[in-house]
Formats: sequence, C-alpha cells, structure tokens
Amino acid sequence: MIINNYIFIGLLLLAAIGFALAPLLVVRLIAPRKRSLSKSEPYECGVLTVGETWIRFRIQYYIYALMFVVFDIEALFLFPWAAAYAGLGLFALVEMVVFLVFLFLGLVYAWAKGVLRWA
Amino acid sequence: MIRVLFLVIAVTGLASALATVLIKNLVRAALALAGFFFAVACLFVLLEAEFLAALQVLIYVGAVSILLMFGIMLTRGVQGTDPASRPSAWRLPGVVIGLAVFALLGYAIFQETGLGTQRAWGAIDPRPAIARGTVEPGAPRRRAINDMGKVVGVELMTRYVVAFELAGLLLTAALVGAVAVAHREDDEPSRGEPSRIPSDPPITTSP
Amino acid sequence: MPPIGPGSLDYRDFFFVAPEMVLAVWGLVVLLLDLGLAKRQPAPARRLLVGRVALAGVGLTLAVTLASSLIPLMARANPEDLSTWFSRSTIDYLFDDDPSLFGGTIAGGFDVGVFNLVYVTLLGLVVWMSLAWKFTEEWGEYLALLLWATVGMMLLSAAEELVTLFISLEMMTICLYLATALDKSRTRSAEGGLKYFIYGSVSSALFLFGLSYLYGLTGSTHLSTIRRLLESTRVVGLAANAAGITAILLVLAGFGFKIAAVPFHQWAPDVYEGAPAPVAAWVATGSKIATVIAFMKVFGNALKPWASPSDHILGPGWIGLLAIVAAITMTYGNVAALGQRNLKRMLAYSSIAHGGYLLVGVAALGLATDVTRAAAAVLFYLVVYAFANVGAFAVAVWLVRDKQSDDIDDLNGLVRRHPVLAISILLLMLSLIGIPPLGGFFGKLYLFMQALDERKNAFGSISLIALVGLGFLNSVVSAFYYLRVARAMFLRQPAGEPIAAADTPIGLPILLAAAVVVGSGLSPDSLMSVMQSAATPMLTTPIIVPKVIGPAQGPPAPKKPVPKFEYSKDQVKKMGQMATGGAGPPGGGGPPATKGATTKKAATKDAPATPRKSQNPP
Amino acid sequence: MIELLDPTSPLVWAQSQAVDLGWGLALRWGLWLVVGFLGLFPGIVAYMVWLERKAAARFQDRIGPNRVGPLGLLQPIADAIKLLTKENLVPAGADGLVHLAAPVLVIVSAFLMLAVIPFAVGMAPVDLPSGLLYLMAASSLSPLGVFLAGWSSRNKYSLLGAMRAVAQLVSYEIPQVLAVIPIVLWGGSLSLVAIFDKQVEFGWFIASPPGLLAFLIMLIASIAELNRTPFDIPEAESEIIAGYHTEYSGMRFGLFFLAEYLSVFAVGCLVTALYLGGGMPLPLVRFPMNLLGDSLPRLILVDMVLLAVFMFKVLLFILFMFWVRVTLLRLRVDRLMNFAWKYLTPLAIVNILFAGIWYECVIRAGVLTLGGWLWGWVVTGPLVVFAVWLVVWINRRLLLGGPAGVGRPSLGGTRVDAGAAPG
Repeated sequence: MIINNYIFIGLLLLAAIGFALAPLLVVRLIAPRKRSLSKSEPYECGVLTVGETWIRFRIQYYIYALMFVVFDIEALFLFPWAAAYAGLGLFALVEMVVFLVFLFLGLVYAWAKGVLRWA
Repeated sequence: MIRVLFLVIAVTGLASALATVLIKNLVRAALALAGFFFAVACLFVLLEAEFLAALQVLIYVGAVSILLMFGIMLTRGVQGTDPASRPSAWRLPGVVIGLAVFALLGYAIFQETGLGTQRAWGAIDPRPAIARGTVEPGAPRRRAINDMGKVVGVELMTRYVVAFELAGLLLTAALVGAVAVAHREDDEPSRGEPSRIPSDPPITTSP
Repeated sequence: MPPIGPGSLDYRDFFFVAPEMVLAVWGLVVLLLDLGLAKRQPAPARRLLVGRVALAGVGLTLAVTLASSLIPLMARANPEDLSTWFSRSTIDYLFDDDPSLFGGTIAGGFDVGVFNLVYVTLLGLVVWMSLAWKFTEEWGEYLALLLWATVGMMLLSAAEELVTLFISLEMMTICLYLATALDKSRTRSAEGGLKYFIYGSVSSALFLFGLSYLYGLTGSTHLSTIRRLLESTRVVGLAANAAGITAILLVLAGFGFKIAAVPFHQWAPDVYEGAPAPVAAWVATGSKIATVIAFMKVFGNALKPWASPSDHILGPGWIGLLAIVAAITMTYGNVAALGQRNLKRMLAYSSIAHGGYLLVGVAALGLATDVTRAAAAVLFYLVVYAFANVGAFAVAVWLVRDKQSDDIDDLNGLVRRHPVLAISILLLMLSLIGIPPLGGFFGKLYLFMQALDERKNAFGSISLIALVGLGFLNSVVSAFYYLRVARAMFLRQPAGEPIAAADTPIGLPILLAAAVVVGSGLSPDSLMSVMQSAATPMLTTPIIVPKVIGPAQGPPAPKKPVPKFEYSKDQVKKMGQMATGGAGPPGGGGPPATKGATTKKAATKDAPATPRKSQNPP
Repeated sequence: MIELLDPTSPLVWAQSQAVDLGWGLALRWGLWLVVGFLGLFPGIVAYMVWLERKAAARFQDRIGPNRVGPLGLLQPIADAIKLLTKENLVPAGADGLVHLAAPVLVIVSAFLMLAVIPFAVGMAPVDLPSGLLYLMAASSLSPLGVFLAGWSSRNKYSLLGAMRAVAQLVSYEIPQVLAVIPIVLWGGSLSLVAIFDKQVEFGWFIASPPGLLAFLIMLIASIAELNRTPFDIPEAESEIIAGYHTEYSGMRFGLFFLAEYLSVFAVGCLVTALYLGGGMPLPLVRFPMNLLGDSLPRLILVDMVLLAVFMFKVLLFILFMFWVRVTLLRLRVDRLMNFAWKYLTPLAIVNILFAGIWYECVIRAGVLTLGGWLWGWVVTGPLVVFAVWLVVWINRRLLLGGPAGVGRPSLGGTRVDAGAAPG
C-alpha cells in the first residue's frame, strides 16, 4: 500500500529535520555565546552596509524563473508519456513529436528574442 | 492512524493557508504558501495519488514558489513589512465572505448523498490493500493507483489527446506572451556579449 | 486487452480539427517570421509583411475550414463525388454521422463547422483592423496570440468534455490577457491586462473548482454522461443538494466572469478601454461567442436536468439564479453605458448589457421544450451581435488612430465627409439597439419570443415574461446611448480638425458588418435555419460511455442501424455563404433540416468499449 | 499490451512486500533510520570531505590532512568538534526563523533523495511506483532553501548569491529533468526498481548513444545543481564573498556543507541507479542476477556483490566530481546560463526522440540481442553525434557572428566597444 511507503518517507523527513536540528541544539549547549554589535552586523567586505538590503532585482531573473516553470511543466508531461510509451506505439510518438516541437519552438523563440542572454 | 495523519496534515495546511493571508512580510507569506502546497501534496498521498503528490511538490513547491519569490524580488518596496499594503476597511467583509464560502463548501461536502449510481462521497470505502495473489487483474482504480504515471500517460495519449496538445500550445503561448510583455528592448545590453565585464556601466534600471 | 493504444484513436479525426491545427501552426509561423525579420527590416515594413502573412494564414484557415466542413457534407450528400479523391473507407468515415472525435472529447458536427467559419471570418476582420495603425512593437507575438486565442475559441465551442473545455477556455483567455497588455506605449494597456488577468484567473480557479465538484458528483467529465446521470436522478434535482448548488454557483461564476455578467463585470470597462481596439473587439466578440456556446453546452446540455425541476421560480434549479443575473446584468450595463462619453467604454458597458440579453436566452433554454429553437435564437443573436460589434470597434480603431482618443464627440459631422461609412455606422448602432428591420431586431425578437414561448410551468414563464419586459425597457434605454453616436455623426458640427479618411482596414469591417446586419435583417429565416441546424448537434451529443482502461467488458453489443443525418443541398450552399462573411444569404433559405438529427444519437451508447470512428457503417 | 498488475511483475512484488507493516519491515526501516542517521550518513559525509581534501592535495602535489590520526583520518572528527563549539552568529537584521529553516530545507532535500535508491535487490528503502518523479520533487526543494538562506541573511552579497544560485539551479533543472526521460521511456516505469530490472535485462542504459548523451547531460547538470566548480558562481568567494551562505557560521554553515556532500552522494547514487546499471558489474551481462535463487544465502551473496559494485560506482562518480573540481575553472555567469539553455536543453529535448528510436531498435523486441543492440548503435550513434555537433556549431556560429541568427552577439560589436572605450 502506497501510504505505507510514505510512512517511511515521513519518518525519514522527521529524522532529517532532527538530524539538522540536533547539532544546533548541541551548539546552543556548548558553544560560547557573546553577542556584540560588530559581530551581528552583516558582512559586506568589512564596510558598513549602505541602503536597503532587500533590493529590487532585474526582470531577467523573473523571466528565467518563468521559463523554468513553463519548461518544467512541459517536461512533466513527458514523464507519463514515457512511462506509457511501450503500450502506445507510433501514434504516441507522433503526438509527442508535435508536443516537443511546441516546446522547442518556445525555446527557439526565447533564444532569438534575446531573453536567454544573461547580462 | 490514517485519520490522525489526515488531521495533522489538514491542520498544518489550514494553518499555513491562514499564515499566507495574514503574514505581512511577503517572502514569509510565500513560504507559508509553499508549506500549504506541501500539505496538499501530503493529502494527495493520503488519497493514494502519489504521482500527483510528486507533481504537486515538483511544480508548486519547486517551481511556482520560486517564481513567486522572484516576483517579489522584482517589485520594489514590498519585500519587507509594509503596513500600508492592506486597507483594513475590507478586512471584515473579506473575513465574513471567506467564512461563508467555507461554510457553504463544508456543508455541501458533508451533505452530499450521491447521485444515481454514484456513491456518496462519505461512503466510499477504504481502498483494498494489495497483496500478492489477491490482485484482481483489471480493477481500474487499483491499476490507476498502483501505476498512476503510466495510466495518466495512456489517458493523455488517447482520450485527452486534444487537451494534451492544447496544453503544450498553451504553455508555449504563455511563454511567448509573457516574454513579449516583460521584455523590453532597452533592457537588453548593447551588442557584444563577450565584452561585458563587471566593470561596465551598470544596467540602468536596477541592480 | 482492450484497444487503449492507437486503436482507440482514429488518425482521420485530425481532419476535423485541421482548421485549429492550421491556425496553431500559423501562429508559430508568424511569430518566427517576425523574429527573423526583426533585425533586418524597418518596423513599418515588417509590420505590414507580418500582418499580410497572418492574413494569408487566416485565409488559408478559412479554406481549410470550408474543406473540413464541406467534404463531410458532400460525402453525405453524394458519396460517389468524392471517390476519385478518397478511398472507400475514408468516405465511409466521412459519411459516418457521429460528430464526436477523439473519443468524444471534441465535436465535429455542423455546428462546429459553422462557428469555425464565423470565428475565422471575424478573426480576419480583427487582424485586418490591427494593420490600420501601429500600437505595439511585438507584431509577431501580437498576431500569434490572436491566432492562438482563436484556436482556443474554436476548441471551446467544440469541446464535449470538461477537461478539454477548461483547457480551451484557458487557451483563449490567456492569449487575450497577454494581447491586452501588449500596447506598451500606454500604461492603460498594462493596467487592463493586469486587471483582466487577475479577475480572469480568479474566475478560472472558481470555474475549475466547480468543474471538480461536477466531476466528483457525477464521476464523469463528458457532458453527455453527466446529463444522463442527472436525468436518471431527476427527482432529486438540486433540492437539498448543496454540493450541486455549489457546483452550479462556481461554474456560473466562472462563465459569468468571462461574459462579464454583473457581479463579475468589473474588469470589462477597464480592459476594453485599455486594450488595443482590435483586441478589445476580439474580447467582445469572439470570446463572447465561444463562452456563450460553452455556457449553453454546459448548462443547456449537461446541467439541463437541474434547470428547473419544480414549479418555483427560485426553486431548486439554476433558472432562477440565471434570471436574476440576466436582469441585473442588462439593466446595469445599459444604465451605466448612458453616462459614457468614451466610445470603447460605452461599448464595454453595452456588451455587458448584451451579455444580459444572451443570458435571458440561456435561461429560456433551460425551460425550453424545443431546445433547438431556443439555442438557435441565442446563436442568431450572437452572430449578429458579433458582426455589429466588430464594426463598432473598427470605429474605435479609427478614432484611436487618428484622434488618439476614444471620445464619441470626435465623430462629429462624419456624415459630411464620409456619408457611406456614417450610414453604415448608423445601421450598426440601430442594429445594436434592435430597430427593425435589422439583424439585431430579429435577434432580440427570436430571443424574447423563445423566452415567451416556454410554457412548461407557470412560475418559470412568469419570470421569463418579466425578463422579457425588462429586456424591452432596456432596449429603449440603450437607444439613448447608441443614438448619441448617430447624433454626433449627423447633427453636430466638427469641432476641430475633421477625422482623416478611413482606409481599407477600417472601412472594410464597418461595411461588412453593416452588410451582415442588413442582410440578416432582410432574410432572417435563412440565417435562423442555419443556426437551428447548428444548434441541433450542439445540444444533443451522443452518449459516450467512458471507457475504462482495463480488459474488455464483454463482447461489444451489436450495433444498431444508425439513422442517417442528411444535410440538404441548401445547407451545403449556406455553409459556403457563411464563409463569405455571412453577408446575408440572398433569397429564402432552405427548410430547417433538423428532422433526422434529433433521432440520431440513441444508437451510439450500445457500443461502449469500441472506438466509434473505426466502425464504418455497413 | 500494458499489463500493469501482473502479479509476478517486480513492481507488484515489491509493493506487496511493503504491504505489511510487520516486524520485518519495521526492523528494516528502523535499521535504516538508526544506522543511517547515527552512523552511516555522517560517516559518509565526513570521509567524503577527507577524501576530497586528500584527492585535491594529490592533484596539486600536496599531502593534505595528515596531522590528526593516521593519514589524517581523524581530521573530520576534529572538524566536527570545531564546528560544534563555534559560536552561532546571526546578523541583527536577519529573519531568524527563515534563517534557521533554510539549511534544514536543503538538508531535508538531500536526505529525501536517498529514500528510493535501489542499492541492491530488495534493498531499496521503499519502492514507490512514481519513485523517479518523487526523486525529482525531493531534489527540487533545495533551490527554495538556497533562496531563503540568502534572503533571510539581510546581506546584499547573500541575496545576490542566492538569486544567482536559484537562477542557475532552476536553469539546470530543466536539462536534468529532461535527461531522465529516456530512462523512463526504456524502463517503462517511474519506479527505480523497475528501471533497475530493465537494466538487468537490457544492459546498462549508458551503453547506448542516447543513454550516453543523457548521462553526460545529467552529469553536467548535476554538477551545476550541486553548485560545484566549475559551476560554483553562486558561492564565488572572489566575487560575492561566499554567496548565499555568507552569513552562516559555525554549525549552521556546517549544515550547508553537510547537505552539499550528502547531495553529491545522493546524486552519485541516482546516476548509478539510472544510467550505470545499479549494482550490475558488467554492462550487458546478467551476472550476478543469474545466480539469484530462492535460498536466502544466495540472495545475500548476490546482494553483497551488487551493493559492493554499486558503492564502487558511486565512489568513482564522487572521485570524478573531485577531479572536475580541482581541474576546471569557474565559468562566467553568462556562459553558465547559456550553457544550460542553449546547449543542454536543446540536446536533451532532441535526445528524447533518439531514445524513442533506440527503444524501437533494441527494447521493443523484448529480449536483448546482439544484432538489435548493434543496429541500435548504428542508427542512433550518428544521430547523437550529429545533434551534438549541430548544437555546438549553431552556438559557435551565433557567437562568432555568422550570417544567420537574430539578435546574436557579435565579435564585431566587441571590437567597436573595445575601441571606443579608451578613446
């Protein structure tokens, strides 16, 4: 039963979180704690930080993320197709070629549009 | 056991959904939203739809939340706590409407009795566990649960083929349109990519 | 093992979606062509070239649409004609009257053909209009998005199944959101696009949620299966069925957003004003036609048993809800339009009002005994409205291009300079009001007559009669703002510099639209009979038994002889006339050929696990 | 045709094993969790670090750690003690909770990946029917953690590093996801156990041109996903201090460190299971699966062999990663992104079609024959070579300013710029 598998995964998840937090607990117990003003400043090459930290970024990052989402979803359509391919035959291959052409032309478009040029 | 698990997951999901709405810091709210997506994935697991659960995590937690974060980083001045971001005049009606919708949905779900040959939602019995030898070949639901990836593939390639191809076109169209809307010619650097070194004049619009 | 592989699909089904495929591919062609030319040609030349290529694509699609609609008709009329081109089995396939493709997800009948023609014709006008002036840099993207939106519309009105329906709806609306925002020189465009996107995506989410309720309740996504199931439990109806009511509410909200019915209309004025005028035209016409058709399919076909199971007006059924929404929508739209001086905003509010009239028609459909006529009335109204509106938006294009504003006052004194166009515009406005003998009058007439005709139960009729009365009042109200345009053109003196001459991209849509409203007014019966033939397959889909993926469930039942659906020669002719812009079929049309059509569906349910198309008639 | 529920198929068998939450399963899981978390994983990571330092030292003609214990073998323990006793500094403006959650998320992502790896017969911790997708989902969690780490530190360099890191991670995730699709296609399932079984029958998947290409794409993408040189822009010390973990010190930094090495190990396991035939010692021969009988000793024997071979392959993979790290230079950020989108992604898309051809040539028949295998090579080999050549050629041409291509960067433009700057 599938849920049984996931019980293990849930346990693994808990164990991993515990594994990450346990050393931090140890640190809290044994490591020195001396707060001071200069220690808690952000480290920006030793100079005092200027201006707002959470700055606005270029739109290019966003376009990359957008392309990532689109291509990720398109790639995920391929998984069930690939898993079922054995029983489907030529028709599925043709359909997938059409799909891949869409995917590919999307990439070509972005490429030619200059979106993929990191500046 | 399953019931307890469900309650835990549901409470987590509700809490993170509430947190998404109530937290003022946008990145934290987006993080709470990712938590909610994860809770939904857990619910999919409880429904034995692990394929969907994996998709949910992969697309929503792995991709959409990244998109959200980047979108937040793109807009100036709203990353931090912005007290003016929510007019309080709309809060009370919003809460009332939300609760009303919630009550309606909850009532609808609990009251459902089943139409015709369909069984009521509450009456669907726990699914049979598989054990060796007791598998009825051809039980479609069992089959769908056990290898959902493959079954989804077959369905996509046969019955939903138009929807499938259209989804491909839709994604491409969304990509094209979004790039066209977001992309500005003056955002582009001057020609000659290899010459760009960090000492060049900074990009004008933003860091 | 059952045929879940290639066997259950027929390659030849793609023949019927050829128009969609051509448009989809052509969108890519236009896009890549524009990119290829981007750095080589100056912007004006590129714009013209790309626009012409897009127009050529629309023309090609028109041809393909005609072919894919006519060839089956010819096959049915006289199979021997085609034997030189096609093999025997292909002719049999075309002869097969089952209009469902791809396992019942898509319809391929007469209705789809007719409306594909309407979409492609309107698309041609919209694309042509776009070439009138320069409002964006991204021509390839803009045109590709228009073409792809049309693909969505075509599939939306052909969808017979909820998943396909939803994805087509998204295809259409997402392309339109993006096209709305493409005019980067004005911030209003971006604002409109953003508003459209936000409202639209929320409504899509609600819609999808409602569809999931439907699926959960009925266990199927096929409209016909849902209907069969609901019919079998008709006694229950919506009474004490909160889940069903929720589903109805959510789905209604989704459709309501798309056709800007009143509680969900806020986006419309801003989008119409912000979007480039051709896009606004396409939002107002194509997207409205497709959405209303899908609306009719979902409510008038799948959810029909839930329409009004009891005698109460607001009893357990969606009729009451729809009647209220319709009443508020048309009243609000008309009253709000009264105060508008901006042509595009005026058109936006008036299109809200027309949405209200259309909802009256759908409500009548819910009570109708003669479903075909009721649906045909809505379709008639839709077609006439769409052409008239495209013409009206062409005027908006004219104003925006030459005056950089959309004020109605800029039309002052038009009749002196351009009498033909001014009279055409006047005709459009009169048709939109519903003045006889124009198409708009007959549209309203059919719509309201249908609503009055339904005598199934007393309360339902009373509510519909009240609606019709309100509709008449509203038409009177609408006369005020439509005639403001006429007054500006005929009675006022031009204030400043007169408007420049209209060239083909502007003049053609106006003239063509005027021709359509006049033609459909002169012989409304012929257009009505085409619409009736279209309405028949639209609302009586064959029953698809969902095929489970599993071993064969016993031997397939022997197939009963299927009564053939004969298309008359007249209809074949009419299809051709539709292609020429629906410019009013001359002379009286043929008789409505709906006789055979109503009986043809029963036999299909006996052969569940076998592919439909591959069984050729003996 | 598709017979998913054949009771003898490995998929059902593996699942039916997992049906009972009896003591056997509980014991196995308990063993996994206890031994894994208390000994195995920390040990693996610790000695991977040691190994890397030793290997890097060899490459650079040094000795490496040699003070603590023989051959410096106790060095990792000393490092751990150091990390545990260091003060935990969090910047004043930081978002404390998110600052804490970020490394946890990254480490969870690495651990979850290990849950479905089939180390040997019956030794996959769990066999999920959609295991591969689960794996991808688990690995897709880490970009979120990286972003949160950078954002929560409230340090410009951290944020910049995080943004770069996430952009890189998501860009390389596309070819990574696309590169496993041939494997799914050939395996006919998303279950890693089923994929392993398929490799027993049809040889290692890497032993085919599309498989080789997919492996290479996967390899490069994984290196980038792991932020290791030459793709370590996000933590480039010389540019942005230490990237997203600038503000992490002491044990919290240690967690990122741990996660990185754990991810290297997990990816090594993944690549081994997907492409390198898991524990199979020979590419096209069923040894030692043909020794498998019903008796427990034989199963144990076979499993020992498989496990040893599996670990050996993982070790080789890890050593390869070390080798790459000490040999190659860091890529520039624009080239880095270009490489993902302009080389790897098109190749990965085309490769799916080649994989389909390979399937038709070799796997469709149902049994592996030498003739079919050779035929597959003859057909797909040239295609793959041609595709690689074509992609490289197009990119070169666009870069060098050939006649075709839109919006291409050209060297001509460079020269003008360079000339204009001094004048």
